[in-house]
Amino acid sequence: MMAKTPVNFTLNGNDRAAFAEDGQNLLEFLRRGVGDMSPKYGCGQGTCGACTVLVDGETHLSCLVLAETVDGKEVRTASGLSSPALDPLQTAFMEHFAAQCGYCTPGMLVSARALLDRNPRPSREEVIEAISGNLCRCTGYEPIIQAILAVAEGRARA
Amino acid sequence: MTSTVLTVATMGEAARAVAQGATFFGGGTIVMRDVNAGTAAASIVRTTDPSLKDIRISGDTVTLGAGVTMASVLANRDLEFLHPVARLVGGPQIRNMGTVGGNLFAPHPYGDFAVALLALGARVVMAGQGGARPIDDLLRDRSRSPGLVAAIEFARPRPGTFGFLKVSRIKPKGVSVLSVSALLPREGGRIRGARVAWGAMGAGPQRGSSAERALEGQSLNAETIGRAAATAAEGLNPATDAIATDWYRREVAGVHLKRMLEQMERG
Amino acid sequence: MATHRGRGFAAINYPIGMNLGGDPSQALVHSNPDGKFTVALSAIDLGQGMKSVTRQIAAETLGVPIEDVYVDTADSDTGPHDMGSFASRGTHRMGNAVIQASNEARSVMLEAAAEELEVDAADLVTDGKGNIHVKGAPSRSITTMAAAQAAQFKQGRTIAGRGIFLIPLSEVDPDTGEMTPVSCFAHAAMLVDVEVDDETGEVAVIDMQSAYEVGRALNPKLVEQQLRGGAWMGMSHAIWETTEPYYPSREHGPEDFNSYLMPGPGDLAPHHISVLERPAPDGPYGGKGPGEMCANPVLPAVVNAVYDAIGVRIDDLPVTPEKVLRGLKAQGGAKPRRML
Amino acid sequence: MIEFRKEFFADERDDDLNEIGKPTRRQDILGHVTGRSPFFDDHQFDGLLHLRCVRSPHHHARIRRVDTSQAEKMPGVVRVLTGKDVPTNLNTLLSLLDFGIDDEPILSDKKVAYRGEPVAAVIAATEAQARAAVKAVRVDWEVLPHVLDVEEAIKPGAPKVLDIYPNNKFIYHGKYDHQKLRFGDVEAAFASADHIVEGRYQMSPIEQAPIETCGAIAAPEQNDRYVCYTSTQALFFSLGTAAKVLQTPSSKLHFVGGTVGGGFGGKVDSIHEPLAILGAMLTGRPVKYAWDREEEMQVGAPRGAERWYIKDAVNRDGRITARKFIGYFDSGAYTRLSSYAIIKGVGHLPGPYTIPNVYADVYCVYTNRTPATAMRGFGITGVDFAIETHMDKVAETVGLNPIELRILNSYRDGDMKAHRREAKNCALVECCQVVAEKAGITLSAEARAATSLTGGGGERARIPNYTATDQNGRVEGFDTGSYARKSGSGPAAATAQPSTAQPARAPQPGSQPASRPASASRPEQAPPRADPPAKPPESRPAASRSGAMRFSSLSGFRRR
Repeated sequence: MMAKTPVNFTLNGNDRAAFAEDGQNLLEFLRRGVGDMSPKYGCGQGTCGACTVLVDGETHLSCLVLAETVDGKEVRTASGLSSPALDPLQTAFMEHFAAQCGYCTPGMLVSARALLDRNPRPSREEVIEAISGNLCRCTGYEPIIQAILAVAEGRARA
Repeated sequence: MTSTVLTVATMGEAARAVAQGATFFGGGTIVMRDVNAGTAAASIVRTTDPSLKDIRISGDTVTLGAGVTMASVLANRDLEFLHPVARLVGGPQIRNMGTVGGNLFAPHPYGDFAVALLALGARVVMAGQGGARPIDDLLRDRSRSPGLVAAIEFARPRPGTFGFLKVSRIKPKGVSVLSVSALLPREGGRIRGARVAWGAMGAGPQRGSSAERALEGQSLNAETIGRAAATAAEGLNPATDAIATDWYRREVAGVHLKRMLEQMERG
Repeated sequence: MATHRGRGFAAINYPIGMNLGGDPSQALVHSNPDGKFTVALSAIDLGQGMKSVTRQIAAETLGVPIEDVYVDTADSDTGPHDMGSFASRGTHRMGNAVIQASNEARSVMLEAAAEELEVDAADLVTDGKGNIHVKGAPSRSITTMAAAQAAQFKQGRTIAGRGIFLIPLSEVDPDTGEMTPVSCFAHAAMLVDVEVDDETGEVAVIDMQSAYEVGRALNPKLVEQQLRGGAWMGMSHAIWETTEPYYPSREHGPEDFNSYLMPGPGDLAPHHISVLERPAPDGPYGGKGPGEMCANPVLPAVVNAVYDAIGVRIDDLPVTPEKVLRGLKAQGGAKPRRML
Repeated sequence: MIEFRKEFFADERDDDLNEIGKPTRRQDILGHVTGRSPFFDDHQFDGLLHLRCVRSPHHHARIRRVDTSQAEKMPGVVRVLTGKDVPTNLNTLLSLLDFGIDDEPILSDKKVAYRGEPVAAVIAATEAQARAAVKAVRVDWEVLPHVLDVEEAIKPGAPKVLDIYPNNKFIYHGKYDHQKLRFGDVEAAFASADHIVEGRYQMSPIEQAPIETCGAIAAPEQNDRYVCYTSTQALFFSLGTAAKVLQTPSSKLHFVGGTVGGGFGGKVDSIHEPLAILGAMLTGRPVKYAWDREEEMQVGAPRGAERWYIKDAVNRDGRITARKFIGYFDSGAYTRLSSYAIIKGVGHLPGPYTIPNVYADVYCVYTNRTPATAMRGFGITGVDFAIETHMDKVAETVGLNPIELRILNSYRDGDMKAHRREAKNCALVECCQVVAEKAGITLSAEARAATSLTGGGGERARIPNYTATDQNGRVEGFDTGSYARKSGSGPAAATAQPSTAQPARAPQPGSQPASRPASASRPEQAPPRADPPAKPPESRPAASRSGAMRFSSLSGFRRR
């Protein structure tokens, strides 16, 4: 029987408690342990960004976060962006066709949200920097950059 | 191998666990990847000791706790000279997680922040051990770490004396083809105590002694830069990996050293 | 240090649909009690937009608004056989199957409406807004919802349709290679501008100008997604990607995204796209399928541009800084060509 | 940054449809941006087990013994599978099309032919436990000499990658060790050419690199069936493969997919579904088998490398009179889809140009590396790189603007292609003109006046009176059914379209009826043939018949 550690934290604003297995990463913990499927597994190596979540407001790669370390912390994921209403970024991604297969999209949105939270009017370069840890194999990035800039410049209907 | 993680309150406890063979878990960007791959040590230790995240600046001396992240370096105005270095480590998420201490042990081709610290002539404070040792000693053989790194201290460089350049195939986030950093203090316009450091040009961060010799005692001008560039690769044994061959790294080392020095010359 | 600019051009065509045929696709369409339609497929959407383009094709053919159609895929218990999403066959093959299924369902819907309106089904048209009316007499109309409910609850009709598209398997002559590879082709031409650093061998794509002929653009935004993302992938193949950097050696094979190189958002070049539409005679509404071909012209265009810039031919992909630098040293520096 | 040039081919289109041509949002976009789109791994199962494979560290080795006893005692381990647990432990992907010989074990038990080849599979309670147990499986290897280069592999005395194919070459149509294309007489044209232009081109192996790795989750379902959630690009292809490998009626399998995190050709090989279902069958519990990123990169099949040699005969004026190809596809250790990619590639030669004499010998070569498979641009991307790089060499040789050269040689409606079908629906000339115009490149009056609709056919529609053929690469001892083998019937003429070919559509008030008569001839389409002679698959193992579904009624290609 593996050792399990109780973890109390808030997920998208709601108190949650679950047991983390020894050495379990936050990605598996959120998906299998808590049931939030919005962070995605892309590599488990910290090289693709599909598992990006916010821990106390900072973007983290949940595959490289030891699950038990979020005890007492605030975790936000893409599934929390749309509660109650869609985040303007989500609307902009839809309008700008900024997603194709959709697998990198949740992590991409979390990185974009973190950017706009600390810098509501980023330049194109700042947008590029902010999403540089999130890989996309479908779009060639341009539509994603355009969608984020549209929100920043208030062009997107929210 | 499945790993078990021990969490302790103080650096002292963590140091004792490390002395008994445990792997220290800092930001997670290196160790957690191994845990996921099942290649990490059986026992891992981490600490909640707040001192690990301290940034202390007294006069010209900067002390960074081993647990200070790249992001907190970037958030600190007094550390502006290090922002060009920290900004080029990983992507935004990695910079929110990866620590100064961890970077000292990052395997090739990672560890660009350590390259800058080597150029700065930083000293490493070990947990539970008095005094500080030159970073050179620690980096000479990183497989035999003499304990647990608690903090890194170094003197703030005078304006225009510190340079850093990282070359990668992918922009803005890519691993090193190579990185290079230099500290070139001047006395009466002459370089005194030149320190040049390379990343991805060997097993770990390396001193660029041939370039240092070319720079020492000279004034930083086109001629000096040319001489330093010409001998840049001497004594370096870079690896061949998926990013580049040893031949290519050697071939362009001088070019990039020159570009960095010219940038410093322009100020 | 000097950077040298160069321009490279390439033109290609691309065969649409599974080579030699023999690759059926099937579709089932049926109406719900309130006149909404479900399209049941086993086709796969891997980002190319299969669900979306078949939804538009079904709505167009049924003559109902797009909101009234939902595409359900892929469950082997409910979706009929489809060969799969590859060979640029999805839109072309499945699109045709959906048209056939939708036509069959549409004809039942019109018969039901005709019975309610007491007219001949042949005199009925749809307005695409949820109404069916007598040709030339818009006042004599019934909603698709009312027609669907009448069919199910009054007339006892099933508003449903079956579709299949198959280009029969053809064969190859072993001695001459005579064959019938495909039924239509997409086309593209691409011009790229590059900058080459003659001290480091680094190549940067700084501009792309293209013309893609894709048959009818069934959804212009989905077409743009494919062309933009595909051209990015072509640039990536040309300059960055390989699973074996020292092929045929198996040493140093990438095992993560830090060592498997693909251009980041900071490596993008503006891509000015022109779309031409020559409908495919056998394509759904003339559509072809732009997904696969869009990367192809970029690889040779980049190689040709590098030659144009410095006179070094890289015939061995990818165009790494090392290959460029070795080429420059071998010929004693850059020898610009200016062919374009 | 995007424009639609509606003025081109406008008379072939009616642009007033209701839904077609509209920039309608993706049906799946809301699910994508809210993280609710259900990818295969987003389905929760209580008591999910994890399967990971034990892989070869060698390029080529004989397996003396596999010892799983230690692994079976490890914490969390439920079951360890080896080759003997797989009902039909030999398959080739295209057997569903009756193309090729079963050549690849699911779990190898005799030898391995590439680094990373699976020889056993561990099923454990957690992924970490599965990883730990994988390390505890002991394999006794006898390392064999290996070959990695395609041209080395076909030399006499090269290490034998596969026993069934001689000289490491796939056998086409049971007759030749390569795919031939013969059209006219290239040697005669070379003899009388103003210029000969030659080149060698190497296309690199490419990872499809979808952000979602390949995988499947299988679980026992009601009524003695098994459900399988999968990332496959081809639902019934994977279902059929699983039915064959597991000797299970396809009716017992319930596959669910359709929402896939990128494929690009990397998710057609149906590797994960059979083992995940087998695991569920043998443990009675849900089993997940998915690659981690390292496996996706080095074990997952890439777009294979290709090597091409091209030789052109060119007139002073830039007209290409002959083009000869020698091509080598690096298939890796097994066939997967490379044999098929070559047929597609050969049908594509000599590219979008009308050249009166064309020759190609293309080889599907086995080497001791990860098997190759499909990728975006299947069979075409590599040779297009070669052709279009070569075209620039031709342009430089004759001193012609590269765009002029393409237009001069471009294929037009009505031209005869090297595979002996008439070209139609062409648009290469127009694409070239638009790019030249955008890039501010001035073309000659002739090039500006050219169109794809004119200048073709006539002489250019003729099949050469004489075509040089040969028996090079003839093999004996192979039998073939009729797949991809030409029947007695001669070259195809025009034929009727399938009934669905020209879509009828809802007539719109005030709009013209759908364009183009349904009787339009489709020269690309061969005449429908009577059922080809179906031979009983007598030599196919009984196992592979049971439960297997066939997508082709044609008989198989197998060894006598």
